[in-house]
Amino acid sequence: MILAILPVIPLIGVLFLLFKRGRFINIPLITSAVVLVFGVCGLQSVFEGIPLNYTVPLPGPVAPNFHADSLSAIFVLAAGFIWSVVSIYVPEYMEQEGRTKVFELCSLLTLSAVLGVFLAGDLFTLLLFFELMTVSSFFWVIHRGNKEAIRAGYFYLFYSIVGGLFLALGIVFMGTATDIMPIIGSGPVNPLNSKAFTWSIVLLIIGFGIKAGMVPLHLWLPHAHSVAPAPGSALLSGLLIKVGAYGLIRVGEFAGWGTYLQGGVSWLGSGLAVLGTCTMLVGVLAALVQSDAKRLLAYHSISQIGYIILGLGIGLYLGPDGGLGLIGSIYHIVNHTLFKAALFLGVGIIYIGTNETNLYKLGGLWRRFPLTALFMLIAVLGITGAPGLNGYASKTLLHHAVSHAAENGPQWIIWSERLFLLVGVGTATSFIKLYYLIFLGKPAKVKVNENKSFGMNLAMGLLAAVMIVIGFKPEIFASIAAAPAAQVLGMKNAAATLESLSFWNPSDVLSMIITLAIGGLTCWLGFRSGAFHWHIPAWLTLEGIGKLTGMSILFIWRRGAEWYGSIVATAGRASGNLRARLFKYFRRFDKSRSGNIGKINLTGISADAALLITVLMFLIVWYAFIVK
Amino acid sequence: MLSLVIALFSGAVGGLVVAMIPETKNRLRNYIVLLFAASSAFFTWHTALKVFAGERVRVAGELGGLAFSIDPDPLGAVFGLIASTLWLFTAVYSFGYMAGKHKQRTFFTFFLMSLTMTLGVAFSGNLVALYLFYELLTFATYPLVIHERSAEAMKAGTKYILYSLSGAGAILIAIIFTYAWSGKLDFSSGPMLANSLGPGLNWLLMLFIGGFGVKAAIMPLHRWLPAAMAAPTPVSALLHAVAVVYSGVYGILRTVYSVFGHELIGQLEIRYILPWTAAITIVAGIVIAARQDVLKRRLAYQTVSHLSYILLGAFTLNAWGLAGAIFHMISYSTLKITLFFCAGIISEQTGVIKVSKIGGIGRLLPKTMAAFSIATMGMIGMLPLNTFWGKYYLMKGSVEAGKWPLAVVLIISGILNAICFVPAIVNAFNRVSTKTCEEKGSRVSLMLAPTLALVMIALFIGLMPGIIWPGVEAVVNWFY
Amino acid sequence: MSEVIKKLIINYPYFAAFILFAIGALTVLTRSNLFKKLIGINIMESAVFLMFVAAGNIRGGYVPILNGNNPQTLFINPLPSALMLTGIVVSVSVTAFALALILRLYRSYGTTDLRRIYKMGNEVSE
Amino acid sequence: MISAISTNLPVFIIIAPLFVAFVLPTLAKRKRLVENLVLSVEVLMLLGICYLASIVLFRKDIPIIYQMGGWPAPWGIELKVGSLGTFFLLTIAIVSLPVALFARGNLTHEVGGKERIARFYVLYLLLVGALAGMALTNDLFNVYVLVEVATLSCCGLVSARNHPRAAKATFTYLILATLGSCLVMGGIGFIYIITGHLNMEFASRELSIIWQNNPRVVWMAFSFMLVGFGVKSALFPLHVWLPDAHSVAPSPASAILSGLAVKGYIICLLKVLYNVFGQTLMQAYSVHKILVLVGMVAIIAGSISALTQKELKRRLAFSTVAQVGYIFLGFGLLNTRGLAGALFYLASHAVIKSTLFLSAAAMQTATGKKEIKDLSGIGRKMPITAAAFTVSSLGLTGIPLFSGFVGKWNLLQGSMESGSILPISVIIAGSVLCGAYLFPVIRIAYFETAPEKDWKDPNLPQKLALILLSAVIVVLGVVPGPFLELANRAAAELLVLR
Repeated sequence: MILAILPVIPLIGVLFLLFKRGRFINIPLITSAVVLVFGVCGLQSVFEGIPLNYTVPLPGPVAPNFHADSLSAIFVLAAGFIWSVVSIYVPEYMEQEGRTKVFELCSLLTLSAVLGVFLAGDLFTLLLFFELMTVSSFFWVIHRGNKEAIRAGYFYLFYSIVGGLFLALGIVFMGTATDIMPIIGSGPVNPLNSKAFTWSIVLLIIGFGIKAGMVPLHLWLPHAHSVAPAPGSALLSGLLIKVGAYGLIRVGEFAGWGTYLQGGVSWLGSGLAVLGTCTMLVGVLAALVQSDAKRLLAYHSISQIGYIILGLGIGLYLGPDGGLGLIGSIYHIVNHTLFKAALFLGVGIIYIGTNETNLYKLGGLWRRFPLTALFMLIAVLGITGAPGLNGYASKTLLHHAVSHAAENGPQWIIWSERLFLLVGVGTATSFIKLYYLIFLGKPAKVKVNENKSFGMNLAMGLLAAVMIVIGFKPEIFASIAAAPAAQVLGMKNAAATLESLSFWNPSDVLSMIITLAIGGLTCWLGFRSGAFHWHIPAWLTLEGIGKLTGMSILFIWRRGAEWYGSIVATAGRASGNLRARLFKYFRRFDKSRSGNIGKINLTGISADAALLITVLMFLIVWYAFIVK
Repeated sequence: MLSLVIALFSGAVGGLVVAMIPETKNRLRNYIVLLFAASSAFFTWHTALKVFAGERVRVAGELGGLAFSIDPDPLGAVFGLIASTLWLFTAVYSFGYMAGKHKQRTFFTFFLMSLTMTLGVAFSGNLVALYLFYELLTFATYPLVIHERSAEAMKAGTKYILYSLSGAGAILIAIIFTYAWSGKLDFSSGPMLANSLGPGLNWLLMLFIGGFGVKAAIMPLHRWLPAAMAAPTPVSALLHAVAVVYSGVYGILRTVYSVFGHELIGQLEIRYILPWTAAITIVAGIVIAARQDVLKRRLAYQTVSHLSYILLGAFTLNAWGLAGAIFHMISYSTLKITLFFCAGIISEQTGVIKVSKIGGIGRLLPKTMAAFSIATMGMIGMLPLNTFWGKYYLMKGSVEAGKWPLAVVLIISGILNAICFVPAIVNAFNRVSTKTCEEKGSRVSLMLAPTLALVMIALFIGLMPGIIWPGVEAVVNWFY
Repeated sequence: MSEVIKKLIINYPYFAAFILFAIGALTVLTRSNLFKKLIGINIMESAVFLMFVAAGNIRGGYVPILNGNNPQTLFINPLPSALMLTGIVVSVSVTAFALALILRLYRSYGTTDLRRIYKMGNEVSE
Repeated sequence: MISAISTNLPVFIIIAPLFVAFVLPTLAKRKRLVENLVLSVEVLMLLGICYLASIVLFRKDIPIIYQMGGWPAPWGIELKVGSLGTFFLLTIAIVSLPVALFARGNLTHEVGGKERIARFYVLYLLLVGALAGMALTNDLFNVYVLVEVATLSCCGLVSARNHPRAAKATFTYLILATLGSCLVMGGIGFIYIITGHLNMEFASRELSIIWQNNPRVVWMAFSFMLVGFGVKSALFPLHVWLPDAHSVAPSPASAILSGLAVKGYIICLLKVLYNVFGQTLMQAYSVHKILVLVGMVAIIAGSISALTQKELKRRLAFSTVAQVGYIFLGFGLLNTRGLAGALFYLASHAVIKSTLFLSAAAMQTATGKKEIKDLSGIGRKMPITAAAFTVSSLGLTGIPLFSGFVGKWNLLQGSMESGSILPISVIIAGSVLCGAYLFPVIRIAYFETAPEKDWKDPNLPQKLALILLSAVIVVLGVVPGPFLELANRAAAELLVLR
């Protein structure tokens, strides 16, 4: 029952918000806090290893079904927490942007949808909340209402809709592949029709991949995440793309965690790993050349999602030994939620203060925003994976998983391990660049507004605190949440693997520090050489290629339409002519029946009589001379 | 039996009564229209529930030397329910829309008349009755098409009549062949042509589909439909998005399931072509729609596209496809009517009829535009709306039939629908319009109330598809 | 060939009827004067009458009058002749009617020439 | 007395109108009396015919044969009251009574003074009598005489309007019809020459034995008959006289001309073809193919010609040409369904076309305009007239519920049985074209705004006539039972192989 109640709580909040008049009560905060509390209390049994299940009793072929295991619980709590934090941040921030109420409404609706996705017990319910989430979060993207925002809104909505449709098709194939629609949390699916099952998995991955921002389906992401108001971006980047990751984990569950994949889906692990590597790489490379802070962060979201997908892929690839990959992914999901939200919120504070997000126009702001600078530093260190902060923990786990796979794996995994490190360097580079350009460096000549920023800094502080806690005690989260989740999903020896691993082993710490150092060096090189201002030519980017394809399709279509139109027009004209001629002929036949036979002119009756006699003669002649 | 007769003839009787009310007594007329539409709807429900429960409700007689029977089976009952229920909503909408317009008497007379004809098509128990009501429907709706009396409307009317009559002609030929080959005309005793097999059957099926396809707007027989948008909006909404075009679709469903039977068609060569005609219409219709600037024409082409969804379901020749077709029939109708209603409100309140001018309307008419947006989401096939379920079962049917490209076609169509309408909606909400108008007053509320109610219904069905499942199940069980 | 000629000679009344018919038809066709057309029609009718009467004729037959002591048994067939009486009556009435019409046309158009009547078209008032 | 009447009923039915026709001129001064007399004759005919029909329908034995003057068959003239005869008689009665009623309403406008009206009625009754005779007679020469009577009275009716155009049209009609009569008589002559009989049954019996000896003469007879009756019944392309004549005639006259007179000749041709020549000969000479072919051409060409017309009455006249095509098509199908369909179509067209002409005439009289475009909005001002026009249009187009559909349905069934798709398509195309030329009229009548003029429905008898005829259309469409039964039986009898 609690499962069905959780998504409803924000809706009650919506009602309150609608009827709120003037008085300052932060309803979203209260609501998300309630969600958090309910979640913690209600889902206790889940952490003890007993999944909850609830089916809404409705007639018909599909009854909405809710299900919670540890994985769902992690996500639900993360959502509740991040929403509470952001809700603290929102009022002061949105005072500047305007239309607070709309934002809060969408925010609550999205919370409801997100909770629904995490608690969904079957694919239909999941899809339902998935689509709702798309629609409600869409309003964040277009919140500013300027041209750029609308364009990004289109992007976002189209991609999400397409994703939803792919999910729907995937569900269709799933239904064909199995007799009964698989319940989420019920483990691997035993397909009757393995071909359909393969297709279903592919389609579901595409659907969730779009949401997660997986390359090459990520095009919408940088646009959407950079134009939304900062809290919106924080939630989009922090949590909404994780919905995609969550979906991918569930897809993995259908295929079977902890088993060597067989048959039509045997490629799944390696495929995901390759996709993850690409995503990671593309994200970080694009991020390096960004000049806008929010876009930079948005590309990093892609890059970090790449880590997560890579982890999932490796987890699947390794089968029973892939526990670290899965745990690492889950862990990284949570961590990324924390630091990416913090980063966006920090940039938001800067934006509110200066009306500027272009890095090259900012600088030396640590004096004006000391607290922000501090929290940002923590977040930056977190994302770059500095030891002692949360990013380090999850990246270490992932790295262990990858290198384990690389030890006796094929060539491409070795390459992905190398790229993994490279991406770490890239991440460090770009974040050092970000931090340097905003807070250090020459003081910029931007006008700085004085705002109330207590709530905003409080929100960031909360996030930073959690990051530090996790950073110092990385094994707590891994062992009490991530490992059980992995075990429930099917990684039988996940906890054991985790036990055998020490987070603070020197080589890892060292490698991280080296990575950071190289990052700093590259950053310096980048500033000197101006490589950060380099842009790849438009036609080489995915967007450019997409545009070209679209234009050529449009061109062909137009030609086709012209051609068809001309055919139709010609046919129409021809038939019109024919009709006119027919009419003319018949009218003439009626009006003046006259004609000449030899030199004799036949008019009126004569012609009629002639006609009669001709017919008679014809009949006679026809029989008498032709037939016989 | 009695309820069937009342349900069927409420419209005709009501039409006659309305015809006798003087032009000026609008209020009285509205009440009477509402009364008859409601009684028709009520008794249709009454009949339909009986039919779903397995009871046989039948009126039979002889007409012109031919057996003639009114004998709704579940499929007919579903169609009847859709038609009569939506008629009620449209009636209310029309009271608002037509207020202050000319020739209201004519409008409502034929509006009610068409109800009888549509229900007649739905409830027909044999091909003769189907043909009769199908023909009469053309004539009953003609005055509605040309209601504006403009040159454009008159031309559209002529086009409509010519297309429809040609289609009816083809159907008549086909009926004759059917009768000659099988000696049967009744739907109730299983597929008529079940035991015959011959090369002519392909042609016969094509004839049937060509004939009914005119009203079902299969490309390239669709051209009357966009032209018929010259009619007042309630007419476009109800007749040219639902009732009339559904009569064609219904005819094809009948052909497939009652005349030929899916098993027989499964042995004909034509089965390879049929789904693809529908698929081509689906894609081409929506692509053309995207190129239209006039909102109602765009909606019309979208109708063309979506009607073929239903046909696609029928042509997949399996139970899931049929279920999808029925589901889509039900759910699509609610949302398409909503879209047209919104278009009507927009054009009435602001005078905007073009998509390119729609910017800012969302701020002026928030409720209308919200309804429009939700309905559009439904057209795309997004979940909280009922059309998802139709689409889902259609896709399932296609995949089960081994024709997964058809499912992809449906997905592509969803994407194209999004391309077609989403920019307009975003524009509507984001730009600031230069116009001023309000969403207030009794006239607007008369128009708005049914619109919002329909959206609610659509959402409700979308969240609880189980409530219409018994109907769908009954239809599927009837044929499979 | 001679066979054909022989047949023609034996059946000369029919041959004559045919020629008459052709003459009549040609008259109707080529003459634009109303009277002449009428005459043409009459000629054609006569041709048909001739054919009928010829059909009833029997070579060497006698007038079919039965008065009880006539020894002849070979009568010509009286029926066609009797019928043709009716036909002639009909023909006369047609002629009379046509003449009346011609009179009316002449009064309206001032001519009995068909071509000129046609040229005048429908403009003539009552 | 009663038994005398009932045994002599067939001949009374023919004689009564003829007799009254001769009495009428003496009563010319008393218009009301004339009109009442005509009406009562019509009513009596209707009653008598109904009685006959009931006898034919319920006593299913051999047809009633009535010998004129008591002479037995080969010598005397026979009247045969069979299914076909009764069927056509019923049609005559059903159509001619309302037309007479319509005529009673207002003739002065179109025909003239009392004298002229009386003469009009004389012709009218003569025509009805002749048609009744055609329905019943079983003798070839009698057919000729009746055809001539009918032709003359038709011509008279056309010229009843005092207008030069009428005279011109009549003259054309007269010349062509007389030519046709000549041919018919010639054809009869050929049959007589080879068979020696004028009684149809005897001639047919004889023909079936000896036709192979004289194939060319039989063919001559065929072609003379076809062309002769063809020109009279406006078979395409011999219809040239019809549009002028029918559009110019006074309205009751054009109604009965288009509705009945043409049908009389068709019935005669039917009798000659099936009762005299018989099915075997038709097949041997492929006459049925010619009929189907000509019928199809007539349907299409007639309809397109009708489409090109702007005057309402001319359009209707051309429509007659097209509809005659249906009937001929049915005759050529050589099966019971097709033939019955053709017969039923004949009857229903008689009713429908009379209604159309009468309502068109009423509109024309009210508006004083001939062209279709001048009728805008007349539906509101003359509701009953326009309704009658609409009903009959729907009937002619072949919408179910109206009589035209039943005929077309049977025709289609017949075509189906004959196994070729072309006639079917042509029938359907004809229907579509029919819609195309009639519905614009309805559209203009109902859906265009009327000018501010005082147009009114005609007076009571005329309205009554229109309502009666429309009712018949609907009744025949919904419960064609006995009528269709008669047509079926007639078709079966005609198709009996001799």
